[in-house]
Amino acid sequence: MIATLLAAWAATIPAFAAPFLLATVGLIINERAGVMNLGAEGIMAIAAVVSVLISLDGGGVGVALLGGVAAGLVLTAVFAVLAVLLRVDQVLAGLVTFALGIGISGYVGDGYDNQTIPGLSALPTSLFGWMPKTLAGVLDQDVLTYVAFGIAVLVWYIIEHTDLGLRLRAVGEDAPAADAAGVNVALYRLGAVLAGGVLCAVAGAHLSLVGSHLWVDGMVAGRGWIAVAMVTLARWNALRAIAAALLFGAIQALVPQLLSSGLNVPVYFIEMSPYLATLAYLLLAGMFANGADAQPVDLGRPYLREERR
Amino acid sequence: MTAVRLSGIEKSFGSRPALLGANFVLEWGEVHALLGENGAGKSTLMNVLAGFYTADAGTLAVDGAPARFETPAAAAEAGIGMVHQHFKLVGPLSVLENIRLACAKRAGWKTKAEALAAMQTLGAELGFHLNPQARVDEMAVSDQQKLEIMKVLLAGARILILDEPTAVLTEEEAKAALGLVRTLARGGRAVVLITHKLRDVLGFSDRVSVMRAGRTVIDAAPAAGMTAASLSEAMVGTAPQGEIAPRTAHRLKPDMLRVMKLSAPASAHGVALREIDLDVKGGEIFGLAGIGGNGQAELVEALIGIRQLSGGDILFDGVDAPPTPEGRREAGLRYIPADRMGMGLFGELPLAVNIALPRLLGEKAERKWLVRKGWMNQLARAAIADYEVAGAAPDLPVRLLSGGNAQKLMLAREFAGEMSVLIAHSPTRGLDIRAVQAVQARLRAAAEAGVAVLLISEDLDEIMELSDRVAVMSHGRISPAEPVAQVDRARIGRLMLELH
Amino acid sequence: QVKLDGKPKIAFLFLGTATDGGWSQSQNAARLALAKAYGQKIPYVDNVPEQTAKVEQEIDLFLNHGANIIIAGSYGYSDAFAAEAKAHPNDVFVNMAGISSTPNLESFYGKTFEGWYLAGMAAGYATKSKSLGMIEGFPIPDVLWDVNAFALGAQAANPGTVVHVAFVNSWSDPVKEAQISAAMIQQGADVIATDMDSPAALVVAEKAGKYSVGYQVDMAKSAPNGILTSVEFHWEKRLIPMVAEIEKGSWKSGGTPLYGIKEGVVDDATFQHIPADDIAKILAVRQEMIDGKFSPWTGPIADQSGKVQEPAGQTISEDDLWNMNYLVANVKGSMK
Amino acid sequence: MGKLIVSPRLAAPPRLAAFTMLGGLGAGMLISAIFLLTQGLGLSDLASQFLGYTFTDPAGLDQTLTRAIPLTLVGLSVAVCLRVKFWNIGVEGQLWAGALAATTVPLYHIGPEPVHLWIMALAAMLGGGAWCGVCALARLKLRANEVVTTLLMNYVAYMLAQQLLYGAWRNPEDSFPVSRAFSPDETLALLGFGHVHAGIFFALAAALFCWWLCSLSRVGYMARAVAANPLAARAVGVPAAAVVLLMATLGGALSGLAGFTIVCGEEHKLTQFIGNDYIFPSIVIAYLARTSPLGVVVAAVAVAALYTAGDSLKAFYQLPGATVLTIQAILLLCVCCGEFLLRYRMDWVKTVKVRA
Ligand SMILES: Nc1ncnc2c1ncn2[C@@H]1O[C@H](COP(=O)(O)OP(=O)(O)OP(=O)(O)O)[C@@H](O)[C@H]1O
Ligand SMILES: Nc1ncnc2c1ncn2[C@@H]1O[C@H](COP(=O)(O)OP(=O)(O)OP(=O)(O)O)[C@@H](O)[C@H]1O
Ligand SMILES: [Mg+2]
Ligand SMILES: [Mg+2]
Repeated sequence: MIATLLAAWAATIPAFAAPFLLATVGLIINERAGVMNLGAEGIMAIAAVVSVLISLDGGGVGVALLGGVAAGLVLTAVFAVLAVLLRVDQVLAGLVTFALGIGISGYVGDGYDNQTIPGLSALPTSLFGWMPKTLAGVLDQDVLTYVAFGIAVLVWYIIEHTDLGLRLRAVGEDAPAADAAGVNVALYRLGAVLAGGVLCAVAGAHLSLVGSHLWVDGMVAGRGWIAVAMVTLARWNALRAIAAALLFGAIQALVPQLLSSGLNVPVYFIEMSPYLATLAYLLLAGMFANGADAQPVDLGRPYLREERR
Repeated sequence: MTAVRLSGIEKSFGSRPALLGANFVLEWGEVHALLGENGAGKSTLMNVLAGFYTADAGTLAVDGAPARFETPAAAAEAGIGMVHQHFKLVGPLSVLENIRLACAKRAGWKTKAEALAAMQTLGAELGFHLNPQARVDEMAVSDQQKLEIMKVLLAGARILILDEPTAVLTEEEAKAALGLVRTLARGGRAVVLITHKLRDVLGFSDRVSVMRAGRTVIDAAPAAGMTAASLSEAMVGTAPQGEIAPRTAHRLKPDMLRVMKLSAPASAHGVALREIDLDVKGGEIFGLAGIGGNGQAELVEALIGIRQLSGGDILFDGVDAPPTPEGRREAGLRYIPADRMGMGLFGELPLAVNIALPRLLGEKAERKWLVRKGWMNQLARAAIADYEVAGAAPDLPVRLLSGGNAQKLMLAREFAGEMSVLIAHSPTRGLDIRAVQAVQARLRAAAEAGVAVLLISEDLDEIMELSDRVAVMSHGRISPAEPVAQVDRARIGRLMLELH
Repeated sequence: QVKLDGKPKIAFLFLGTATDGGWSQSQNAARLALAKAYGQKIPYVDNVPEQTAKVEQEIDLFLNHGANIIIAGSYGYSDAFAAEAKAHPNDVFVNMAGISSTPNLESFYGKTFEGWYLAGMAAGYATKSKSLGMIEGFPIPDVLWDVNAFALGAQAANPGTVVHVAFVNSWSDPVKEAQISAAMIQQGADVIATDMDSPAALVVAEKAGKYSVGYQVDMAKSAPNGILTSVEFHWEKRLIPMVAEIEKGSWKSGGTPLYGIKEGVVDDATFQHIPADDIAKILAVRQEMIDGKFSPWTGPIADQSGKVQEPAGQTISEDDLWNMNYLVANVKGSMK
Repeated sequence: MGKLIVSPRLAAPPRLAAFTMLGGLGAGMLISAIFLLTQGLGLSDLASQFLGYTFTDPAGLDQTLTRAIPLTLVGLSVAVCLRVKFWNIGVEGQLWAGALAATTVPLYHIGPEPVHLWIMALAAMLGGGAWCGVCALARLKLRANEVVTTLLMNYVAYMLAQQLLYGAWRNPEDSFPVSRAFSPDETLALLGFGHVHAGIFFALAAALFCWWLCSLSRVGYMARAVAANPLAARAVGVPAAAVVLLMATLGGALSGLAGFTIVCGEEHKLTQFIGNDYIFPSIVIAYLARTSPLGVVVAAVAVAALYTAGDSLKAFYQLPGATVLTIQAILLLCVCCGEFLLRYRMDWVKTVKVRA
């Protein structure tokens, strides 16, 4: 009984972790360029609902995904204009984006909730037939989940090991110095914000296309906010984000397993645990003075060449 | 052949003019010194040349061809490289990463190895030995300066602008760097050297330009014909040379400020304090000389109570100093910071709040439950009148005051109430001559009234002129104090460098 | 008797959205039927949380705009409805699934256990693993009787069948419902029944090639290849005559009555995907229910611990049903 | 050809500040109105819903005022924290913490029965204050970003509440996840005007207190100093850490008090959803009020009116519940854009012909 439960649990972790991972990696791109986007939740919601609407309209999974991403990108552009071009306080700009995303998704999704769509299925089981059952269960995921993990590695490589990543980091750590070195700060920030928005949107589309196969108001259920916190937990490193996402995913995946197993466990304490873990991590990192150092120095500071700092 | 010609450059920030038609001509092969008081517009003018600021009016020509740089990248493209007064290094990145960031494009490096090789070749040539993997914000300031110079050269700059490059270097290092600069110029490049040190001008440059209040007052005169006197007159104009009043004899009160074996750990990028002993008597001005960045800021922070100590004692008038900043202020400690907008005043807040704030603190607060605007405005008006703060009103944000007037406000606030110890850190930096004299007079008056004044300054002349006793700070230590009459300037200079 | 001021003017409050595919949708269907029957536009407000202040605000809003019959359907609205009914004695309040009543408030509900017993039989006939999964909202009596009836029906059709139950502690949380459904299938269930407001769990079962049982409306659209039946509500069967009585002035609150298959308020959708003779057996039991010859609650009934809750030959009364607080022997899972 | 130059203003004239604020609000309302008109509303509908019903109709006014009570308190909470540049996006968690703390009083019979209500108010403030205070401490001592910590604490409080409601505090009568009902002594009295309850006095008193604290007391001036320049504040002798801690704790206490007014004034028991959807409105209110405590009262009533109108639009025009959130977002967006015009000047510079 415990063994089946564990195997069943392990098999669901990757799909639970993927949206967290995508959004967190997206936000890491943003924050490494010095921009904190609290609007992730809204971007995810818009992408989730638009993907469903397109699917309901008969669009294929690919079209639905693209449509969701496009919608998320439009909303991200609003944030980018506010935060990067108009230099509105990033917390405020992010909250506006959040509210717009949630509000508009409620609007466009009105009347379409709970209507199921085909969505994206896991790869054929036959591919994994030769493996031990538990491993096959873990590996038998949909394409988008694989893409999520691939993107995390790719983004990590780009940020840490390429010239593009070097310039991105410079913009986030010290915008005036990057500017002096010939990097177009506004352009890089815009690019980073939009790229991050795309990943948040893919995360939202993953929720509806892979996770629930339908839209319902409030479906993102705080995952965008968690992603904001997970950036800290991952110490602004896309590779560590995989571990952080697996942690959150594992705990969220555990809850339905426990509920369906009929075991009598304090579910909400279990659900609380990743938040507590993140808080504890933040505090410990502060205590040993290395966590805070990973934070990009210019995070949250708008840049204008002629403005004194 | 003229490398650069700037003419009639105007630039204002908001409604504040910084340049009012400045001219500048730079020839190939020369080291051209650019001088001027703080705020004269030197950095601004060179920032226009380097593409950092866009001029409001005026023309710019490089190699005789009209040019206009909208971005630093465009200026770099034209071969202009600037070492900024405030470094433009990305602290958390490594030396090599900073070099790649700034130069890879222009130098055409494809790989990290190529960048590393180029860096090492140049380093060997210059005698600059930097660890390519070191995090920049963990390096000494002088190494950062070297990195800045290397960056400009590796990017292939033909026109070099060095904004106060020697301010953070020891005399030896400065000599070496300037020697290098001269060699580069001789090799065909053109170098602009912004400096406050007349010695640098007279020793290393070919021609001199001087700016005053946004205008060029000496336009490319040969350095050979210049003297220290003629340069400073050009810089400050015909200043009323005030009589320095002789100090009246008065009784000293020992132990007003006593520091014993004071130690403090270095913070992330700072200097540690090592067993500092200090004794400032009531009624004297104690001058602490030294090159900035040798622990002065840390010492001040320890004295005013915002820095954690690892050992030692601070005594006010023979008793242990209260532990908190508010307690020390109540015990009569006053502080004029080197960076008045950073550590003294609240730029965004109205003048009245800046003035009234200290009176709202601690046990002896004058108003606790009801702070009326009228009361604050009255205090502010009195301060404005007493200290002749120009262009001020009680509800004006302090940010809008000019440097000298902000400093006067600072004094008005700090000198109010009962003062027994005064720490003045570079109190005349960035002020015009009249303001300098006003501030110095206030310091003397304070000492004469029995206050123990600790004057910390990088300006040796100021120290020698004002102090009764002098000590030198270097590498977080302090040399034994000597009466000013017995001080030999040359030895002080050596102490600044050698005290390890 | 309640005397309305003027003609009936009806307004609805929904717990979910009018198109939630389940609970609120079934009530929206009743709203539309009423609107047609009475030729009036009936306003509604959806997504009203089970929060006293919010419910009262919405009710006041309608009353202030001239409504005099307020209809809603949520257990969690019971307190707010009682308070509002007391405050407005000349208006009529109906709370389907509520538990409060006053002279002008009736909280009627369906004998959902009748439908669930038959659905349980169908699941019993269909299952191969003898393991059924059922997803539930809250462990309150009118939910527990659904689980128990389903389990008893399955037991009757296929002795030894076990029902795994999971309480979501919410009426509607499609994402969680889908997750639990998937987890149950992974743990071996081959029929998934949902007692929730959305078909999310069924979609997962359908994808996994498992059987399912829907609730509230005919959910066959969401799982065409695996659905055995749906336990449906037809609230209008009671609401239309009720409003007629109110209009005539002959209506009196019936307290908290239950209506079943006989009255048509509850019924099962067409059974499918099981052999015809099994369907015939189920329909025979259904007829006995209508004729009053059969009740799922006739003993012996034992709970999970083996304790006999109803001895052989006796039948649980309606009052006792409202106090049900145990799960029957072949249910696995905890009420917490 | 020309080029747009954006440069910071050294000082913005006060009239421009008022103008950009009003302009931003006006533009926001215009866009919202156009948005609603495209949703099939008529102009007269708009007027009757937004002005008529929400303010002049007693039922609408009742709803607006009742809703304004917790909104005022959470708005104050954010405003007070912003006074020391502390971003409190954790009002929901603090509200929950306050409600939970208040609920312990009747559940565990803490203190003498007749003064239960007062003990509950105090407990709520302590609970909310602690919830925010620890985040301030973490920022001061451990450099933990308060945006993240206050955010996380929302979830911790929410989960804790759910765990209690599904566990120890579950209503024993029907095992529904609500606490048992409070006794009449433990609830806030109705004031005879619809659902408006005595919590309104708590909200107004809190606003007055905050106004005194921020504008008349020395703490208010210390807070300004800390916000404007923390280093200088410490150097002058302002106990900066204590001021931040005090203001953040007070902010949390105000949100906790909001939780108290909800459980004691509206629900009369602890229910499952009381802390939902306060974060964004609290920020909107504090920002529209420019963190002025008395302004918060006005802004809270305005936002409450928006909710009242939104409810009625939802009921009679079938607009989705997201309407109110969308309109708030549009308003804030427009005010933010106005702020840009206030802080920066834009000059269209004709590219000068370059002379040799
Ligand atoms: N970015 C800016 N924003 C506002 N004012 C500025 C800015 N940069 C310079 N100024 C103002 O322009 C004037 C000239 O400053 P600049 O830095 O060019 O002087 P400087 O001659 O380099 O002085 P220093 O010797 O102190 O370096 C000063 O009054 C300064 O206040
Ligand atoms: N944000 C600002 N806006 C306008 N003026 C400013 C601002 N910040 C500083 N200034 C003024 O600019 C002048 C020069 O500033 P700058 O920073 O170049 O010199 P400094 O750092 O004081 O001196 P130095 O760099 O030579 O040691 C000072 O008078 C200062 O008061
Ligand atoms: Mg300067
Ligand atoms: Mg300069």
